[in-house]
Amino acid sequence: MIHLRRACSSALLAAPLAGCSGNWQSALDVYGTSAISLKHLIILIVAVCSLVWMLVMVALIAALWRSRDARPVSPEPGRERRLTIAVTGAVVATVLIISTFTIMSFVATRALSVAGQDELTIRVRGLQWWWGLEYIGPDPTSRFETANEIHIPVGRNVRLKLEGLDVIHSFWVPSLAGKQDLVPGRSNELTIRAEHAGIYRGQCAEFCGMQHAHMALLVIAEPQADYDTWAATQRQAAARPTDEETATGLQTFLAKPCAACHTIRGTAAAGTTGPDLTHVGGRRTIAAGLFETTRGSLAAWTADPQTIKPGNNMPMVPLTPDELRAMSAYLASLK
Amino acid sequence: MRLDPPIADALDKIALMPNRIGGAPPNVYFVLGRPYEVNAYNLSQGKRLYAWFGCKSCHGDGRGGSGPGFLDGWWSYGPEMVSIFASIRDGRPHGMPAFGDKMTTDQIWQLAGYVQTIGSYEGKTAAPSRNDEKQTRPAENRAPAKLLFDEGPTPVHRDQGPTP
Amino acid sequence: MNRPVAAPDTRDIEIERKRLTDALAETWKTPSGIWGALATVDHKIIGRRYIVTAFVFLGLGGVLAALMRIQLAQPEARLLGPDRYNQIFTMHGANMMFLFAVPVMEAVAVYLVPLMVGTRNIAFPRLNAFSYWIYLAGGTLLWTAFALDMGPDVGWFAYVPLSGPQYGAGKRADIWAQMITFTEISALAVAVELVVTIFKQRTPGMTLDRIPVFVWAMLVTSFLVIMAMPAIVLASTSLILDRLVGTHFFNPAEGGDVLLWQHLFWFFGHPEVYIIFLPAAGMVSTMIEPFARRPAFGYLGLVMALIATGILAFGLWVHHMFVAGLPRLGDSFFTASSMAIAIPAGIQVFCWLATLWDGRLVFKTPLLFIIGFIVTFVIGGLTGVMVASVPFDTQVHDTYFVVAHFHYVLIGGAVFPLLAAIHYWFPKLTGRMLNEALGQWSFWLIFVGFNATFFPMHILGLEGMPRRVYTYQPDLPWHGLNLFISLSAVILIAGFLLFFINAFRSARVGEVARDNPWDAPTLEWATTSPPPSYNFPMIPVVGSLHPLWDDRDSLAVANGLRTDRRELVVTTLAAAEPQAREASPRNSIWPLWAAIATTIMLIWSMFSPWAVVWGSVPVAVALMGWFWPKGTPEDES
Amino acid sequence: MREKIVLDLGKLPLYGMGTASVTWWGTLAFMLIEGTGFALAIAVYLYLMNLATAWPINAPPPDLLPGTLVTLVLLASLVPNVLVSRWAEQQNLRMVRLGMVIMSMVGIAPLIVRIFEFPALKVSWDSNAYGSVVWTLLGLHTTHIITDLVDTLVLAALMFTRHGGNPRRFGDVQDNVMYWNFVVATWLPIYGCIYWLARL
Repeated sequence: MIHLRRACSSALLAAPLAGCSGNWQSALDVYGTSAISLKHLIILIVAVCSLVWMLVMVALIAALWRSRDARPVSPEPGRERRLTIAVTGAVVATVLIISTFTIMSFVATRALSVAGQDELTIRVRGLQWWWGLEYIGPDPTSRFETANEIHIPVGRNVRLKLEGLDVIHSFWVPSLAGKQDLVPGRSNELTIRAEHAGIYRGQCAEFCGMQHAHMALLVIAEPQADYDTWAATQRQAAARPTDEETATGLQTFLAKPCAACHTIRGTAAAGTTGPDLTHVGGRRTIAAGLFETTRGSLAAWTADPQTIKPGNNMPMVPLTPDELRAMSAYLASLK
Repeated sequence: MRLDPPIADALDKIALMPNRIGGAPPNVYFVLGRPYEVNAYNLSQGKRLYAWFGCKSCHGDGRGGSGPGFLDGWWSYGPEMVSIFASIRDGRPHGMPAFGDKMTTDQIWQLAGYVQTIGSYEGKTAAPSRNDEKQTRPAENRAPAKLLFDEGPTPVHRDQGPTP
Repeated sequence: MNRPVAAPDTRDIEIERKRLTDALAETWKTPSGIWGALATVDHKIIGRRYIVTAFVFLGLGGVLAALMRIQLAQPEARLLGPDRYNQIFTMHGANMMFLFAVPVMEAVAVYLVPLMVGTRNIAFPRLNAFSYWIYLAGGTLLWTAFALDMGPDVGWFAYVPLSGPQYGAGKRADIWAQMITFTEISALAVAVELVVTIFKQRTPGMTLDRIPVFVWAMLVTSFLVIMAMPAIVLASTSLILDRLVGTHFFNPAEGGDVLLWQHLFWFFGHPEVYIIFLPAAGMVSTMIEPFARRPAFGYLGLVMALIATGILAFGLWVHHMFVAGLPRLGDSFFTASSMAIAIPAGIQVFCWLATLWDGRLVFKTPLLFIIGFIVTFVIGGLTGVMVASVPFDTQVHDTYFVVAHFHYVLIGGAVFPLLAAIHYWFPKLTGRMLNEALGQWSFWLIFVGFNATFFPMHILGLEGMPRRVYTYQPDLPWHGLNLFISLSAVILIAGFLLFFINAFRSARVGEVARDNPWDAPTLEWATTSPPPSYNFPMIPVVGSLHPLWDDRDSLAVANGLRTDRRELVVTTLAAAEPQAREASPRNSIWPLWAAIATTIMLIWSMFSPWAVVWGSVPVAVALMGWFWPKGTPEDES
Repeated sequence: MREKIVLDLGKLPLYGMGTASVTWWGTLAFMLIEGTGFALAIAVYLYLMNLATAWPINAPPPDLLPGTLVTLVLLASLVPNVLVSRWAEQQNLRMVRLGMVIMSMVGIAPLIVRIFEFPALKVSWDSNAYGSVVWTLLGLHTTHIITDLVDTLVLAALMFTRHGGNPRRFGDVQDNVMYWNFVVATWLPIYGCIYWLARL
């Protein structure tokens, strides 16, 4: 694997390089409108630059090769003139390439803004170290809150209103679009549009403190119908406990400090410091992309969040094994 | 960041006087080196908890509101950490709710340390500085109690002055 | 005035050689012993100290880098926690930029520029001593704080609000900001000394077109320091004010602005890159001559490229903020200027290629490093062109692509020439040659190790790995390359170790160097290796850019300088015609006292604003002691 | 290598004045550093002003009187300052001594008025960003007045010692004069910023 990557990279060519990747968080494995055009630009610029580098290397190697024969050293006017012409030519070529890049870049910058009407607006709030999401609909009843997992309909423009609530974060889902910072006191926007259904991972790209490394999010692009179903579910209050274990879990959740920071709509838990947990069991990951959501991971996370993600703002709440079991069952049931 | 459960348990066992004013923190508190008074991280976490747990709605920025203020040198239950800890954990008459079931021991200590810092007449080196929000009073590292209420009613309660 | 006019016998006219050098040595000497060492103002001793200290910081920064590579070799490693890792990468960046890269370039200049322009000491030698002590104090402060778990953890560009009063608990960010203050004081002091040395102390006949390119590079660099450093002074001061006394420069709720920090920081931070690169480019232009055995091609082009880079350097800072949400039109302007800086860089590369093409090469270690520099720097320059493009940058900004880019520019573009320079000027620094075989080994290890370490980072960045993460999750496809990088770093480290071993060994038992072992054309090779305390027994007079090549048998010199006081020649700005025989200050302990007083004031001011008031009193006293005339011959007029 | 003597420097003066003095150039370089600092501080002022919806933020414009008084005192100080420079050039020790004493007093005068200038800003540094930047500008300039005043005082004292007659000291006096001119010159844009831009 390593050898393959090295082989691909050594030529500094983007085309084979792209073939080497194939993951879900990559600027070269692209499924969003602007990321696709960015990839074209990247390949083009990298290709031209690689060519330039190779030309320089050819000149360098030729110069080193040439110098092996012993010739007189005193500069003579004729040679100096030829050298001047060569250097001037190279500088002119540089200027031309640079100008072309500048114009290309300018054109591509304008293309960065995705054309067309925005069809969905989401407030994305960056917090240490998770993403708060608020879907804004045409009327107040259609708005809802969730966290760390953005669902969007395929082929639609989605406008993200980016707000940094504590420090600067940066929203970056490379397979869909370039990054944009979430700056406290300023409102930035980014429009994304997925061309293909899929799960795209993103990660905070601006250093934001202790757990910058664990501040991921997923963007799930799905057909409109699936998206509508999902959104309808999200608007609903949390599922009621169906059995004794989950009922105990809810009670524990409310009796312990948990409810002071988390909201579970439809229950008394209405804290706003941590992520909204109304449908936490239905999200693919917990703790900002750290684990796949399972009953086990929920239990592990609740039991000792500070060992798993040191420095995050969730304290370790002392729970008995029974309480932990019940609560993880309850949380997992919140689909 | 992560308090071992046995230590957290031990930190919870404060020895209060019968009137629930004053007392002694558990020995482990001193063994750890009074972390909630001198550690800047704990104090700044305390400041965040102050906002997150709605302390502002009664105590304002420390100058009080429907609840008492912390800046005037008037500590209803004394300025010791244990008293403040007990006030937060168990609540007090006339409206102070108990936070023992809403916060962990670690958090209560952090918050207590911060609350004590607000009312301190000496700016601690470790005290938090201003927040990125509207300014209402000098930040804790500048000893707002001294700046704002120097001529306040301190003499009345000299024995419960702001510096423990 | 107070003494009779100097009798002719104190001048160096028609006296026997031995008496001349003895008298000069007595006048310019640094007394032995600790007191003499603390009070010395000899630019060579201070320059050597500076260089050694900077390389110590390089070693320490390298240890941090190694720790980071061990941590990142596998996903979710637990060697370092996030808190420690954040301190380590912040320390690595701050240390390498502020305590290694900038000081080491200035250090080499402190040592070489007076020799290359043919004078006896740098201008303001006491300021020079002061600047070293301040630099040492700043570095000590930073590393002591780190040892006490108080090291800054906010990144080397310390963006607010993370470094601000609310989110940067404790004194960590203040340590960073105040360490900056120390290094900027020392950098500004050296910049002033160099500007004045180059303007006024060039030897007679060294007109503007006869100044060695390295000296030109240091002149441009010094102006960059002078114009750029005030921005970071202002930034770090306002950060400390925000944190200490509650000002609101960066508080959006009270009319401040978060991006103001970034503007101020990068208005300094971008020229900073050229503050590091231009001296390196100057070194290459100067060193290439003896190894190509011909003058560097295109002297005028090389100098103009340096100046153009210096000017353009101030027009690119926004390219660090392309994803911060500034207006796109403005961004495009900065794309254009950032791209444009590739042109002067290109001019220099083409001139070096032309020199190599036409020269008869001597393949010694310095030349190997120069060749390695061209190979890697061109990659760094081209990736620089890539990130200058706004759309390209939105994908690679703050990823490992950028980490790769700036290491190519800083290591490939500056450390390679620096290592070449150490190999080249080592005889002038120590009087001994570096071991050639070890030198070539260390070159190949460093060159291979460097490329294997940093090239894959481009790919990691494009594959979505952000920078400054203390770990990454196992399900991300980055661990293979990360492991490869960490293993390659072992080669790189081995190369540096070999270099250090070579330097240690050769400094003690290396082959003794002749005055001009490389047959180089510039003035520093006209004196002994290492030079005597007075640099030149008689001041050289130059008539061309390559005085030592014009006449290989004899050196044109001037006489008439006094031997009983420290005297050097002041010449006119452009034509370098002699204007005065100016005195150069004697050794003094006061710069050390001033530095200690300043250190106390600066450290105290992290804790109380009153430190600035009370702490400045001892500083003022020390400065008075420094400048008060002592009735030495140097004060005569 | 053999040395051949091609130039005799023996007849050159033992020190240089004006552009032949390294100190003069050094002073100039430091003025460039500080001038850049002032320019950037003013740029910060303009930047924050540009961001704000209303300027000054939550404060009335500052009182004109103390600031204008300082401006007038500083401008008036240029007269003795230039005279001192001329006397120094003539190496007139008696007049330079007198001039340095006058300049010491002239340096203290604006500092006294400045004490009233800070309250006249009618805003505290910790009220808002406007307050922060005007206090910083004023503080920065005050530091420069103090620095030059201390330099003037020390130099004045020096002129009365046995070192006073040394022509070098006249060069030092001239550099001091140049620096004071700089302190006055930098005040004018800051004065315009603080007092007049806030009234636009």
